[in-house]
Amino acid sequence: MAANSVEKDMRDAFGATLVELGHKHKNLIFLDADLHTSTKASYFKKAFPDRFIQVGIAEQNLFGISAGLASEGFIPMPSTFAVFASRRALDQIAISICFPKLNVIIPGSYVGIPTSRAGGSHNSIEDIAIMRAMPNMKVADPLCNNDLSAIMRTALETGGPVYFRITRYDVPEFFSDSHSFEWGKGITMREGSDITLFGTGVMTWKAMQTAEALEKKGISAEVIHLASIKPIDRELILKSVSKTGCAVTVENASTSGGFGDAVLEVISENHPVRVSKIGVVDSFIESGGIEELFSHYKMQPEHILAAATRMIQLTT
Amino acid sequence: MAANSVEKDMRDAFGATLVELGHKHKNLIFLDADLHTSTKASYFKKAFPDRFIQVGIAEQNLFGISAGLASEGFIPMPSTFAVFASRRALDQIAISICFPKLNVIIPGSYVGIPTSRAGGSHNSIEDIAIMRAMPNMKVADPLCNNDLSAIMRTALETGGPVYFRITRYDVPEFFSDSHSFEWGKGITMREGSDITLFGTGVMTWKAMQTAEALEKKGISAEVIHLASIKPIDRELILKSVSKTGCAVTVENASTSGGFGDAVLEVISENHPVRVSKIGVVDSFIESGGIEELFSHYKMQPEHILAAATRMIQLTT
Amino acid sequence: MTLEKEEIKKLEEYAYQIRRLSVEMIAFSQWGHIGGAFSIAEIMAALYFREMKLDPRQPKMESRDRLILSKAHASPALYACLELAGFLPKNSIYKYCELGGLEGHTHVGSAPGIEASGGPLGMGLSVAVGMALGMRMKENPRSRVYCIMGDGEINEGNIWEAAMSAAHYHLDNVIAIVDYNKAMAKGFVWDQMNIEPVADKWAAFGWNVIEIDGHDMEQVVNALHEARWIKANGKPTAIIAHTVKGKGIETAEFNYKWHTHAPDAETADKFLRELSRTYGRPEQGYSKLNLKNTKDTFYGGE
Amino acid sequence: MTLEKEEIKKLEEYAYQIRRLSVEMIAFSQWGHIGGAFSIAEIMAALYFREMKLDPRQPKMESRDRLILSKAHASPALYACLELAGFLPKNSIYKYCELGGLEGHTHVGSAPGIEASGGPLGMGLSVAVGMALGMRMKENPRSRVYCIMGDGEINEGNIWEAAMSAAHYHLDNVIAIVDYNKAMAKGFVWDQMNIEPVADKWAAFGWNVIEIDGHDMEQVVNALHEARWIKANGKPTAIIAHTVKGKGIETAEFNYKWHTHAPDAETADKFLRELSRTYGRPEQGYSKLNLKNTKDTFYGGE
Ligand SMILES: Cc1ncc(C[n+]2csc(CCOP(=O)(O)OP(=O)(O)O)c2C)c(N)n1
Ligand SMILES: Cc1ncc(C[n+]2csc(CCOP(=O)(O)OP(=O)(O)O)c2C)c(N)n1
Ligand SMILES: [Mg+2]
Ligand SMILES: [Mg+2]
Repeated sequence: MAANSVEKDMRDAFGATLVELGHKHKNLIFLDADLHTSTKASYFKKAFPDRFIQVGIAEQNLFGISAGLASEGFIPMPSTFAVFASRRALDQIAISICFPKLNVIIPGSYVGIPTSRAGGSHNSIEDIAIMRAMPNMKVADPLCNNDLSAIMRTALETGGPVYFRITRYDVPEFFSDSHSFEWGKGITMREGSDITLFGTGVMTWKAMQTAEALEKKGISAEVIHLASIKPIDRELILKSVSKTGCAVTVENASTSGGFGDAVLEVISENHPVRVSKIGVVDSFIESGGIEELFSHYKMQPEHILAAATRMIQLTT
Repeated sequence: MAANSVEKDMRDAFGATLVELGHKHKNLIFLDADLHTSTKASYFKKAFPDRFIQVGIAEQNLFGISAGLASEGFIPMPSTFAVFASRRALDQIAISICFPKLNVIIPGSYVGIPTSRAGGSHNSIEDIAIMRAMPNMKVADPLCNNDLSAIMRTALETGGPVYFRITRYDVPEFFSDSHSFEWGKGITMREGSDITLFGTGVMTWKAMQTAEALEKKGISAEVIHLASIKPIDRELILKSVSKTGCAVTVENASTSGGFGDAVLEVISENHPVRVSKIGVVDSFIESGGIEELFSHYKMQPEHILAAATRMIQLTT
Repeated sequence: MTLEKEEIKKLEEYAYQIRRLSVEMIAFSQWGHIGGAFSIAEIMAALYFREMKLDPRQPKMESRDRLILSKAHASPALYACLELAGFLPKNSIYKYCELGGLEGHTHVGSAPGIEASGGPLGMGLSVAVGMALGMRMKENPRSRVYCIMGDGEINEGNIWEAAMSAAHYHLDNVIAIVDYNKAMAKGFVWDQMNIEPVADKWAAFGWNVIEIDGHDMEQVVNALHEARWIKANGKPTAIIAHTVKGKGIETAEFNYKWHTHAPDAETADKFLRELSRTYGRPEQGYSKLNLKNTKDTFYGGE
Repeated sequence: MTLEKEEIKKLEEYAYQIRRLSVEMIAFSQWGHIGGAFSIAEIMAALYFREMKLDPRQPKMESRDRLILSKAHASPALYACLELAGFLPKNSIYKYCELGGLEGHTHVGSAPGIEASGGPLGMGLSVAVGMALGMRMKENPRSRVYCIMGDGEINEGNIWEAAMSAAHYHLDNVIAIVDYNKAMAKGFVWDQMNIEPVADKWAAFGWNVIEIDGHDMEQVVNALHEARWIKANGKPTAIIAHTVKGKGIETAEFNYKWHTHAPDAETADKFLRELSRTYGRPEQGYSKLNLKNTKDTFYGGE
């Protein structure tokens, strides 16, 4: 699987797919909390003005209203920045939405490091951990535009509650337009035998770059992309580590309770191997340039490579 | 270490220790959100009426006011049920309190299964995962009354932000009055060689019962109590699994992102062994009797025992 | 509108039954909130047995009225109505707080006729707003969404977010009822967090406001009628119902110590007998008086 | 109170400088919110250079007044004041949004003189209430806590929780300022979520209310004086300041498209020249016009 060189803002893919889904699902309603031109939900607003609800800067109300709409048979998509989706209205998400298992699809915009200069209050790093801890919630983090679109299509087909991430970061396109997404299914991006790099979201790209660098050093890395964080592809994870014997997980998020821990859980109970987690380690992401921050928080291919080398050395 | 047979409600220990600490720390302020006779903060209110602030049923305001008090040099203790501490005001906790690293001590009352008949909206199971994911936050879950008191004393000495749990469950007293607590230090409750049972909170008691049952079967279980979940005692964890070769973690909480994952993280990177996690698996805890619920969610000694036996069998 | 004596008597009988069943289930489960269930007994009776369009055989019927009990700890009053109205088989109330039974706080999954899951205060009005918007989109102009809140509950900011949006969207199909029983869980409203001038707050947030004595059945029925038919002026309507927490049992009245407290069998028996006397009915005690209690008394006391 | 012309001129010069520095830092960092920084320029000037008791050498001095910029995205206005008042060394503003520099949204750790971390809207008033309670407990009757909120921001329920509690605790040492610039991030307030009647809302929540033109320096100064000394009547005071988003640059005025938008160097230069002309100052452009931009234009556009 080779990366297409065209890089496009993931938000545009979000907006375009929204419109596509709006045509298909007549009961899809978009709810905004004063951010639609940032999230690019403006595409949907333009196409379906009557199915776009502005709730103002009131995220608790945003999710509460969505619960009400869902119980009336609509498919609400309440949208805000990921920090607010995960931290500002969590009781509403848990009890009004997840407990009754309502069909609400939650996009979390502007996640992790690439939120960049907005700083510590806006750079969402705990959202995977938080959403994964919500009973009944499904969680996904796409690598690229076609991955995102596929996740959105599947979310609408399979029903909520669903949380998925949107990253404002220019990632090459790894998949074709007809790419499909299935809950609990990972993708082997690259086969290898010495170590597995488990990636989610845009970090799978950095994992791919790492694998190339490792190859030059004569190390064969398998790269597995797990956009579906919950449920997670237990079989694929186990098959891979049975072969490689060690692993590194990489995520554009905090390592506390997030994607890495979801992988660890599967491995530790069934086939324990050495695993190192790459991500933000217990720290707010302060303002800065995107790549500067990735470097500062030790999440660049070079850091993944160092962790991988260490895991291999300690294993053999 | 043998359990004292006197069982006393942990909330009373909370109230009594609050008063003790109120005498010692003149700038300790208690803030309540209409629950003080349930949490037993009423003891403090009676002793220090001028240092007790009622904010009504408004948890966002509760934590925001606490941030303001802390920046004025007070040590606020904003108190509510654990579900609301973790889910209702998380943005406030993250940005008003944790980001500036303010000295706020947060008790989370009524955690996990023993919240019993109140049901799914009140039985806090994600609070460990959520609080652990907050940068700068320290997290603890006491086993018994003297453990709780020790945690509270240390929290006031070492400073916040701190989150600790209070369980409404009658647990025998395992420690003496002079018991002390240190962040990042675990306690070996019982030595063993075949498996390690890592417990936190009241579940360490169930781990102890499991170890006794295992002993009757000729299996030697080590029990390690980790009240300090964040930071966690890496050394003790690694020393123990190096000896026993497999482990079970037990917590009165969801297994997603919580205590079990904190233990896994240490083990997986440094000394991978097989580990099974006992706790609530991705599910709301509906209303029911306490022991009935522990059984229903497979968190009784018999379930820990089954997991331990399985881990041992698969390991050897 | 003048009501016939008969109709009022019928509704008052329902209020009596709501109180009785509430005591039965709280005593039996050894968990629950008497005070806040009692203060809304007349309101619930008027809603379920007169004002709301409902069909127990079609609990999801589109043309029904919806009720969100935002103060979800008062669930016994709702469960009593559902049983009395035939949504639940007789004696279902003894499944209150049982595993697989009726959740301690209202939960959609517990029984037909429950419109929202709750427990955390302050969230119900947003759900009501969402339903009302949804009904508009489905071109259902007849149905109404009722949302019952506690007076302490309106401390919650989420309520005011929802209130602002209901006015913004001209949702006159939302009818909010504030159970102004003057007490919260641990004290009086004026003392713990004053909400006055409460009518002005709702008015300033763009609502019609009606103030009533929430235990006077005629006033309750008239206010509901007015809210539905007269005030359909593009503004949502808030009914501020002045009530007494624990109304109907002397020791519990105006007493926040009975906010959450499960009576033991003997006390339950006493309460139920007192209730029958107050309502001029043949004295009748607690039906499970002689059953041995096997349950933890959990929140008991406070 | 009539102000001397000289004093007004001095404060207006500060407002001008606040706007200039805001453009400088936003253009240089290629990130930030011009509209909401400009609408509070007069208010910030009046606070930092007249009303508030502050000492840059003792940023934590107990007797100081405190300011919480709850609409923390307007941080450039605050950083400008801190630099102009000597809390920060000259040219610190070019560390805006740099790693280890001044956070995009106000953050306690970024610089002395910042009282609270922010970014999520709606949280500052609670922090102000906490400080005011703390000052009371420390028997500091002189200091005041100011809290500046956006008009869109008061959609947030947390604001109303805080507002209710400030009145309950008679915190007349809290002075709230609502920057009523009529626009939010993506539209006009009346269209996206109407907050009217906004003065009634604050009054119903137990506050004194003063309405002013927030760009008329005399009105601003007088309102701050009144809030501190005249309205010290046991009620907190809310100043509703009618302002214009983006005030001072024609294309940005009343234009929510400039809510968040970093001008490129040429545009910044144009803006700054326009500003000098408007203020009758010698024309002066963007100081970094000839520096090559190496930064991602992040929020740019919208
Ligand atoms: C968000 C939230 N905070 C706290 C509680 C705990 N609690 C349950 S009932 C109650 C008091 C409610 O008072 P009020 O709204 O006046 O209800 P009523 O008097 O009708 O019982 C409290 C604080 C809760 N359920 N939800
Ligand atoms: C809780 C929260 N939701 C959303 C945002 C994103 N956001 C930043 S500024 C803004 C608009 C603010 O409008 P207003 O309060 O009117 O401020 P001003 O006009 O003064 O810029 C929004 C929605 C945020 N920072 N916090
Ligand atoms: Mg009440
Ligand atoms: Mg504005």
